[in-house]
Amino acid sequence: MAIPFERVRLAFSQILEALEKNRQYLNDLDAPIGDSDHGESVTNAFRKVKEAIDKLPPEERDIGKLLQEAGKSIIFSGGAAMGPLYGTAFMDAGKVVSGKTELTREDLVALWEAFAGGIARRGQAKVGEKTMYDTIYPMVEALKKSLAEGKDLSIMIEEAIEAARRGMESTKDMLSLRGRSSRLGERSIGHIDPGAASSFIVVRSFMETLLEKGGGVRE
Amino acid sequence: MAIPFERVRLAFSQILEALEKNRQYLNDLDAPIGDSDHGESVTNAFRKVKEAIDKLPPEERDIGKLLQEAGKSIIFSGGAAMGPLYGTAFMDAGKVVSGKTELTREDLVALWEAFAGGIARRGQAKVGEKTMYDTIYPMVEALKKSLAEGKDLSIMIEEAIEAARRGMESTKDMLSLRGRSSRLGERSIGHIDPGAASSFIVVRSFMETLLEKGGGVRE
Amino acid sequence: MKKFINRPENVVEEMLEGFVIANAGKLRRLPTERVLVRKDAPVKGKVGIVTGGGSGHKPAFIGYIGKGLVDAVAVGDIFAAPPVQRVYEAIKAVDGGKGVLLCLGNYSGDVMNFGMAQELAQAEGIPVESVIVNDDVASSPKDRMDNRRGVAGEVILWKVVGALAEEGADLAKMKEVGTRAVFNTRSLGVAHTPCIMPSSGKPSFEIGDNEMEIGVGHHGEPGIKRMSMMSADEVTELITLQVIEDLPFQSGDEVTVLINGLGSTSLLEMYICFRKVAQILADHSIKIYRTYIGEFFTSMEMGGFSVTLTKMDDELKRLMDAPCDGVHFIQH
Amino acid sequence: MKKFINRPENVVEEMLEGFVIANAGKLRRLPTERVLVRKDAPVKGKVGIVTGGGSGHKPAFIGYIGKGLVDAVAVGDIFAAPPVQRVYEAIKAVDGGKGVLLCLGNYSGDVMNFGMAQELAQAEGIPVESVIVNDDVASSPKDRMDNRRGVAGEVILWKVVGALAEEGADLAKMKEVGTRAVFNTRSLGVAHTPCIMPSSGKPSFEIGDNEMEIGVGHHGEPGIKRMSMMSADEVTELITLQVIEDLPFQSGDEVTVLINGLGSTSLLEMYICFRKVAQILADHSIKIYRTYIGEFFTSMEMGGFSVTLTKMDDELKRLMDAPCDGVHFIQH
Ligand SMILES: Nc1ncnc2c1ncn2[C@@H]1O[C@H](COP(=O)(O)OP(=O)(O)O)[C@@H](O)[C@H]1O
Ligand SMILES: Nc1ncnc2c1ncn2[C@@H]1O[C@H](COP(=O)(O)OP(=O)(O)O)[C@@H](O)[C@H]1O
Ligand SMILES: [Mg+2]
Ligand SMILES: [Mg+2]
Ligand SMILES: [Mg+2]
Ligand SMILES: [Mg+2]
Repeated sequence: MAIPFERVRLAFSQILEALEKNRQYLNDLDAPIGDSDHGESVTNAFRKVKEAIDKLPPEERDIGKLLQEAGKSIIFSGGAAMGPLYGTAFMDAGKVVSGKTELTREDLVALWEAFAGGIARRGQAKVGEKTMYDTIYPMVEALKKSLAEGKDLSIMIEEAIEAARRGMESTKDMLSLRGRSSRLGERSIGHIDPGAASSFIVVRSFMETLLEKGGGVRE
Repeated sequence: MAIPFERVRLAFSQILEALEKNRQYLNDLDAPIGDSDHGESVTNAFRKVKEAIDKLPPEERDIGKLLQEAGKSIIFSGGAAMGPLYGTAFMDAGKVVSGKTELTREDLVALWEAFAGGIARRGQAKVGEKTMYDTIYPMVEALKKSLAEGKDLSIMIEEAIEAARRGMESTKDMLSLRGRSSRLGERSIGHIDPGAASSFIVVRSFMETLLEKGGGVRE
Repeated sequence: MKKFINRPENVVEEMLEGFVIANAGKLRRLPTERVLVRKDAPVKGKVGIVTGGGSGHKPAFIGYIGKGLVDAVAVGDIFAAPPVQRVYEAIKAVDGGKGVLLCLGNYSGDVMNFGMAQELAQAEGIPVESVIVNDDVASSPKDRMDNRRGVAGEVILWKVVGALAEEGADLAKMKEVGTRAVFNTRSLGVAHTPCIMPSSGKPSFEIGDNEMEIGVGHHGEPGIKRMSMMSADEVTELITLQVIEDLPFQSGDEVTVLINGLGSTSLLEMYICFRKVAQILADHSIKIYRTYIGEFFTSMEMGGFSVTLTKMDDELKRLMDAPCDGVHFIQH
Repeated sequence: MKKFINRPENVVEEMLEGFVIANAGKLRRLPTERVLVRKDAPVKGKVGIVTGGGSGHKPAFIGYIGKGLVDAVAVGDIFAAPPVQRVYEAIKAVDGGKGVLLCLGNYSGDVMNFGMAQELAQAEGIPVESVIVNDDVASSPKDRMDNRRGVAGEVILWKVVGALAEEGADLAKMKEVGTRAVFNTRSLGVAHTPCIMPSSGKPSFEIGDNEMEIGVGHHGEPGIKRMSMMSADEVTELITLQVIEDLPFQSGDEVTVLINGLGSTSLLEMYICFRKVAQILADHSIKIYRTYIGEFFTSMEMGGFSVTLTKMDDELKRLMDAPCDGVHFIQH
């Protein structure tokens, strides 16, 4: 069961819709340990993605190109801290699936592994530093495990989303070592990282859309 | 029953004490139709008066001199709208009792008539314009009437205070035509004029002290 | 009270102490009175300019001391006109032999205190004239213009007469041009948040969570009416149209625009409002000659802003363009 | 929401429109991106200076465009670093053949976006260096100085490198002196009132009626600790001593003092606080070389202020004294 180009394109619409719904929730997560703007920034960035994708020629079928277009538009016009991070992540993800018009289970894992790598590279982030990486990294681990165990795509995706959720939630008890919240020391503890939360929304919307489960917009 | 210098000197201490107690009340009256500072200004001015009077030579007995010193210190260091008004009033009052070491009933009436004249002269104020003049003018009328009717000093003073109180209260329903509140038009109606209120406090403290009733500080 | 002060009664004195230390290169304080003067005052052969009023309007009044602006400020208490003695000492300190111009807002306190000081100084042989600012169109109808209060338009007066004095103009000329500048200047303000009076810690007025006051004075005096909060464009249109109609400013006029923040309103908001002012002026074919946007005459931390327009003529243009070097108002 | 705006999503765009109209004599906007540049950019033979960051800090960043200051500003959304493309366009627009210096605050968003733009421009052969400001002593302990955020100290950097560029210095020299200015600069702020986020109408942080936050960032980020409100002298002492200890500033040093209002705190209060700063510095035998007091880098209408000290040397003195003609920062 391979995932076609159209599903991936649709995923970006679903991400945007989910982010719009969670805009204020993400701003509010950013208030106690940041500057209250994460929902704005991330929503605006994925609006730019949508615009860029909508400009692709209708015959375009290269998923790598699609992801790289998304990444480029976030890098160039996203701004904030999340811009270079999401942007680089999608660029790197696009590179590993370059030329593919549909994604196998292997491709999907490679894609997210590259995505995680992009964040780590751009943000110098490691696990446990209270960033979006803490959502993505455990998800990639779960994906790799499912792949090795030969699990079904739908199970694989469900478990990946769960791992991402647990990853996001794990940031609550962490001391921040990256980004704006890293200046708070002990005071950063006790709050979910906004970037970890937006990453969870991105991951879930993306993955659920692939599954043809419909929009998958919740929260 | 003539009023000695010492009583008049004491009157200024009593005025100051009464104003200190009513500082915030006068600020609050000044809030809806002015700039919330009348209590500050008038209290500070009478502190200056106290300082000036305390510097008079101990052998000084000229009530005219005393009043003029009070007036001069308010003019020179009082500031605000009330400074030139109270200052001129006390100056003019002092002039008509110049050289006197005690005040007769006639002197007292002349003194307040000059006081009222000073306000009218400096502020171009007429009755009914919602100013301190609306406290002072009816009081002077009452004093003149009592004098003509040959009333007792204590009755005369009590009635004068009552006239001043009614005068002050009459400003509530007036439309302001002078000073800061005159820019409010209809909106100035329904509030007692702060200057009318401070004038009532000044008048009452002064008059009650003359009567040897004690401090006379109320409100 | 959310204000960084020490004892309320020391607010003005401590502020002045800080101000004099910070700006010792440009001004000094008279030893006897709360009067600040330009460091090189009196400037020989130049008409001296004295202004003043209550404190709490920073950068007004003392921020306008400097070359090309005013020579002395008589400093009053919070929102209280300075007493006669201070104005009188200020006049004496800046008279460089050509007389002194007093610039003041049209408030009975200022008019009386400056007026008495003027008489005292004149009695000593110093020529003194005064120009009284009454630019607030909200503060009385047009047929009672002499009852209108002065607001941010005083900044325009200082700029104009300050430049004129540096050019060597005589007192009569300064009074004439200053009076014309004031006549050509109209303002209107709006506020949504009061300031806190240091003496009591109380707000200067009560106002609802969604209310604003149109035509408010910059001591928190009430204005024309209370309304519900509006968008930037709506409120800007409301006040700008009234300002335009009042003079009236007409098609073909050139104006200086001054958007004055009353305290806590951000420059961000002021530029958004200015954008609308510019659109409205363009619609009326009124040309913007110069623009000033910022906090020029505040009411401590009051929230709101005012729009001031001054109709230019060739002389006023020259004077507005002249350089000046005030403490908080500098122009190359 | 007590803010004069129209639709929240248009705040930055409308502000920019107003800003460009008001200051058309000094700057222009690039046709493609939210980038403002000095009118005469690129200036031949002068190193170009690019700065930028989120909006909501007015007069920073765009108020510092002008001769003797910065050449271009890449404008971000409210509190959001500008995206790579804007910084990149800004660099290209101001390169006058001697390369470009980037000045930015130490925020991961700014560091990443400016860094990527720098790489792009370098790849095209434009020499680009950057100086990152990290003056906020509250934002990390001294042994993690590279994690400290930049606050009002960035104004000092702009002034210094802006003057140096006008003198014709080369890029290496500018990076060296700019880095030294930043190293010599330490700040600490306090806030008692949040700003209102235009997007949501919500306050940037919750705080009690009698509370203040020491070491707050100028996007409303929390600081070192929450305390009860103090008098001006107490809070000034608390923060000034920490600033002094951090460098440490020592007896015999000469410093530039910058008291920066975060938005709604009045100049009156800032001068009262400065008075105490001056006393403390005198007690430490630290001499004040220059003083700046006002709103230089705000957080919209946040209530509070910060104290910045920069240790001077002969070169920094010369650069601080140089004239400049920014939109909101002018010096003769
Ligand atoms: N160096 C970094 N590495 C990984 N993630 C980071 C890094 N810096 C910041 N982030 C993420 O970015 C999020 C904040 O994004 P955003 O609100 O857009 O930026 P800003 O802090 O500039 O306002 C944080 O919650 C965190 O997850
Ligand atoms: N022209 C005037 N004639 C008489 N009284 C006046 C005049 N102008 C003002 N006042 C009085 O002064 C009072 C206000 O005094 P104060 O608060 O000290 O001055 P300000 O209005 O300048 O703050 C008013 O309530 C009014 O009674
Ligand atoms: Mg943020
Ligand atoms: Mg008053
Ligand atoms: Mg007053
Ligand atoms: Mg941000």
